[in-house]
Amino acid sequence: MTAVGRAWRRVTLPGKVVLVLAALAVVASGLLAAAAVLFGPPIVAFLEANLPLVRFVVAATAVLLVTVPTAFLIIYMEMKVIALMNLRIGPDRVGPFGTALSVVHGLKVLAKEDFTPTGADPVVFTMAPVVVFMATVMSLLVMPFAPGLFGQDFNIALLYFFAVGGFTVVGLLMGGWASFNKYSLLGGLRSAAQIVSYEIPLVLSAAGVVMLAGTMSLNGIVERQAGSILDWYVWQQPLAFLVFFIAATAEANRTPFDLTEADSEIVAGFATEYSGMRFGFFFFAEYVNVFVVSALTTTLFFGGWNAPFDWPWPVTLALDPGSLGILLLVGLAVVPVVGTLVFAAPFWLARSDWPTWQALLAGFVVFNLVAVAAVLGWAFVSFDWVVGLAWFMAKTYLFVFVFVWLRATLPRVRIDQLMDFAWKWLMELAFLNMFVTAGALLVVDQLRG
Amino acid sequence: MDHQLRERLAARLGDRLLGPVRQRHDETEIRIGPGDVPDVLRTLHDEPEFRFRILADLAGVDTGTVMQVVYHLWSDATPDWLRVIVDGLPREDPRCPSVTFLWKGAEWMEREAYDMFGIVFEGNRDLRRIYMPPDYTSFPLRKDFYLPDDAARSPAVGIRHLERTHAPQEAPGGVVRRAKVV
Amino acid sequence: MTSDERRTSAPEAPYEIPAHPSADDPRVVLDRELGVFEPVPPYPPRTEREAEFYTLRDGEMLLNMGPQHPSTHGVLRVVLKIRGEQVVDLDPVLGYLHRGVEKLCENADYHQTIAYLDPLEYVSSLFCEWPAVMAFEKLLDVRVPRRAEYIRVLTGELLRVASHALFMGWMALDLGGLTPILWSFIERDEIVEMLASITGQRMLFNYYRIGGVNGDLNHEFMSRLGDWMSRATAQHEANTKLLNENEIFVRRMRGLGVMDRETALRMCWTGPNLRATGVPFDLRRTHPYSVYPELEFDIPTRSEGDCLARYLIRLDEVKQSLRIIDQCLHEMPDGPIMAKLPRLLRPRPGRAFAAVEGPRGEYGIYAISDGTDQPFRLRIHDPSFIHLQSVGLLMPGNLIADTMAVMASLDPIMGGVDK
Amino acid sequence: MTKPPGLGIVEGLALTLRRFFAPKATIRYPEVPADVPHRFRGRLQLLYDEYGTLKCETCFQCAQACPVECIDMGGFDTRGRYHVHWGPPETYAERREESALRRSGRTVPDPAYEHWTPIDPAPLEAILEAHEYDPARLLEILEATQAAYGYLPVAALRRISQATGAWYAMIYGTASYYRQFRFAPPGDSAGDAADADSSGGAAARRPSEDAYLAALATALGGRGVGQP
Repeated sequence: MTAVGRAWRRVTLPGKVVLVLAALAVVASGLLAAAAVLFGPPIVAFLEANLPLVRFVVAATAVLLVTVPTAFLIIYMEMKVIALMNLRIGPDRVGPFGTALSVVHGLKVLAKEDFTPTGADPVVFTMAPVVVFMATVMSLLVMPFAPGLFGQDFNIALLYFFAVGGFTVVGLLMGGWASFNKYSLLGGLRSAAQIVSYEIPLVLSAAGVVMLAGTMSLNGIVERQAGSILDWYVWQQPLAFLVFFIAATAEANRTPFDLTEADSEIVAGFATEYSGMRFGFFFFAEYVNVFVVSALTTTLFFGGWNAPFDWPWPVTLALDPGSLGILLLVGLAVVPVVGTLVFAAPFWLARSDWPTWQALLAGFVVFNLVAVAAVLGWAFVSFDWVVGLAWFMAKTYLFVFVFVWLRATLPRVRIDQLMDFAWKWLMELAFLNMFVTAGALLVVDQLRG
Repeated sequence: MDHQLRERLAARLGDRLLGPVRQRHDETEIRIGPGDVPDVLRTLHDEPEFRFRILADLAGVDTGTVMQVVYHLWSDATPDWLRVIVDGLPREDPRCPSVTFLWKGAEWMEREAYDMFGIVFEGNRDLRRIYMPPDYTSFPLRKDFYLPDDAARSPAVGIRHLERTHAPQEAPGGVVRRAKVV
Repeated sequence: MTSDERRTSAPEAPYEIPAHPSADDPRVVLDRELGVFEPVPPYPPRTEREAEFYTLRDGEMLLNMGPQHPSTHGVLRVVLKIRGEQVVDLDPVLGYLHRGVEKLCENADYHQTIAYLDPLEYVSSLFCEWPAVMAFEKLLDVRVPRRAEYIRVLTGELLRVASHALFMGWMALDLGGLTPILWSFIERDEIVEMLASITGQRMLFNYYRIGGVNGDLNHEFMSRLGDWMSRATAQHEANTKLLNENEIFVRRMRGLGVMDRETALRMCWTGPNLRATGVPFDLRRTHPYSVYPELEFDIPTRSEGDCLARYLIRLDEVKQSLRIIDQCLHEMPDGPIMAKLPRLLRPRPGRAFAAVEGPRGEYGIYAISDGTDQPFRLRIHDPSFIHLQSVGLLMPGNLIADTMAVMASLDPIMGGVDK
Repeated sequence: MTKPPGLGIVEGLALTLRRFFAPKATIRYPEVPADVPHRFRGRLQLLYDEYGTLKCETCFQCAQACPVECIDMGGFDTRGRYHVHWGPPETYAERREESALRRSGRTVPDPAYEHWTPIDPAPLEAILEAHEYDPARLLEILEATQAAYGYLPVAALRRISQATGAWYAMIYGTASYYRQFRFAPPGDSAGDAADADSSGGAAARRPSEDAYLAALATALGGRGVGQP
């Protein structure tokens, strides 16, 4: 037995795994480097030739990756906000202020048993959550998060959005039917009736905005709203906004229209028989849907990534890190040490009972916070997409908060009242809005000649 | 105690009463036979001098010798509770007419009395067991159903005595508690 | 081998449980191909009503709601016969919480009985003790000291407020509102903590005794009560404002499950549910007990008889209860809290019936004594049982979602329903 | 006076938004102790006397009074001979392991049943019949039983408890109170109440212990514990 063999035997199982993976990574990166050297120019040429494809792949991956933290954030927000409105504290144990609780929930869902009930149609049963999740994620693809930050810009983006969003109902119906459970079936049928009914006022209310903007590209709609807060379409289309928001609530299956999973009536609706990650997909899709609907409301009526007042951007700071040359490297090495010492000094002086290392630690933490804030601030004033993203997210999460707030306040409507409301009120209002908008546009055109 | 009620009851129901009208505290008690139940209760419910519109309770009773059905009625014409005891139902085959034609709400109370005592209410449209499972065979509130309430009394420790002793014929004869009440 | 020999000589063969109960048990109907549980009973129908209910016409299906369902208020199973979303008929199946309290009470002495009666009505357990001690006092010819009566009224009305507060929350929860239930529990928790400072328990108080109450009022209770009284009205109104005028709530409740006066009497309804149909029947006035004749309060009634009326009338009752509590505090006499009674109670043979007005209706106890220290028969009359029966009458023609609303508006407690 | 539609909803939203910022009612339990009322009696504990010994005398009073039969207690009697038990052993036993055996379809060994030696029930039944199963005549029944069997077998006590309805612990208490009763056959010196403490060795063992020792002896190849 050689020394290497003895050492290998002492390593624990996770250690062995890590060692093997590390070796593989080294080998793989070497191979990649070799490949880049050997076939680099043709690959680059191929990618350059198919730039839209590359962009699509990257965008799709990014959107898929972004959904998970979004869902976690909204789940946490829902738990915390509803708890606070209930006069409770809510999650406060896992992570700071309980922020990691939704992540832990996600891990729990992953670890749970994933079973298919007897009598269920296994293929459809398995496909249903995927369809729902994919429909939700695909509709994110056309969302303009910030200037230049979007997956794809179609000229029919709004149409694409509604078309893909309509897929959700197929997934819910599949889940309700394949579960082989009466509650699930009722939930699936309810969702079919509800979503199909509310699609119509949803689309009709967006039609007014499309008429005003003259385009169905979401980017175009946002760009038309540039300027100040008064240029947002919500002032020109208040009725449409109201109808759109109510219909969107129903579309996202949120209280007071959460009939498809009314827990006090039909247990959990279409999700009754689901467990484990299949349920997790439904759950993720629901919360991503909330985000999507809020984002669309922001885009159509609240100016998307436009700031509410005339933001003086881009502000170009005359700061080019590259011009520093070798000093940049020196600065990178020196600044953290100096910063830590500078920020540790007040702690060290003011808190004489602290040991020195503790003061240094506090100084290090403070320095990091300051550095991150400084970098973010610099990015905020230097890149317009960061500003846009910040405004967009702020507006969107405001609407997410409103959804959660509604859920904490309102009871659920009944299925017949839901249908009455869609067909007898929202439809009429949406049509009215459309005709009034069309008439107003005609009049304005006439006046302008 | 509403003495006037006693006189009115005695005058109106007369020979249908088994024994005198009794009164204690705020309760007036009459006893009738099972055959007179529909008539007497309809009289008490409908006639303007009684107006017993509210059925406060319906209970079965096993005295150890006979079965009884006890109604408690309330009326705005008297400050007393009226207790109507249907006396003398045989323990082997207790049968009593239902009062669901007057109080539909008595249906479940009669089901309960049937479930617990085996009293058959003729005319109740839905006389099923209500608490016990449908394949249950005995009547738990009867006095010959004894309660396996302690380990020492259990027939064999380690065996599910609850399922073995519930049949009334299996209970030893000595433990039937007979009422000293009349 | 007789059964008695078997008990003393040798153990029996162990109880055999089939290996796969779901497949082999004749009580479970299995569709062999699909493995489906059907709520249809496997035995031939026992009554005409059952036969009628379990016969499905075209387009109808049975939906088994419970015993594990989020909004059946405990372990109640309701078999719904539905056509689409519409409920055609329903059949409540009870007994999942049946504990045989009446039989247990026959084997306990008079004091122990009270502890058995507590968990029947776990939301307002004092109202199950109260008729029992009243009935036993009648059997024993005991006069309860006036201070004890006032304490009973005070604690009882406090618990009525707590129970109605919780009702509000449940009502909202069954309609899908998440928040009111927690606000209600906060309100209830204050009252329950208050009661715990004199009774020693938070839920099953076991406080009333035959001939009085267990403990006297103490400083802790009075300070908590004063603190709560100073903001009870405002807090209650703030809590109810969330739903009372909410359009969604009102539109769902109005005109739903309408019960008329005559039918309510025939269904043996009592309490707030009966008063919501317009009958001012309140045992505190119609058959006065305790010190209620000396207290001033109104009997609120409503004439609509629908779920909204049943909801609102409970809110009105809370205000009256607060009035009564106020009067009790002002007129509380000094004196003993227990009558002089022997330790071992052996009432003369006799029968007694006592009923009180609880938050859900009339709680009655019918006790028969045979001269021993245990009641010969103890009959418990629980309003939840009576009211739940009417769901079958109110529901047909409404939607599945309304089942919850109607059931919640009747406010049944399954512990009381199943005894 | 009707309000415009939607105002109720808006009022509700305003209320929840106000409560969003209101102080919260939750008690962070492990960090903040709950405010328990002074009279709270939801705590069960056994008391110790000033010498630190348990005050519980295994009198079964609490177990008898417990309405939900949650108190399960057992111990040896004051002379250390018999294991006295109170509680629903069948329930607990089932929770432990027997139900698992039953579910797997195997026979369930019943050690609880081996606690006493079987007796011939006929004379006892005659005695019980003669005394009309009346628990009030317990003393007479016990005397007659002792006369019939020579001592009070546990099986007989159990049968008496079962037939008369008197609690086993009560019967045991009665029998152990009077000096004339004995719990072991007359030849067995351990059963004699007068010199119970002086006796020892193999004779004091219970029958089940004997069986155990015999089995052990067989297993050890003929040389058992405590046997020369």
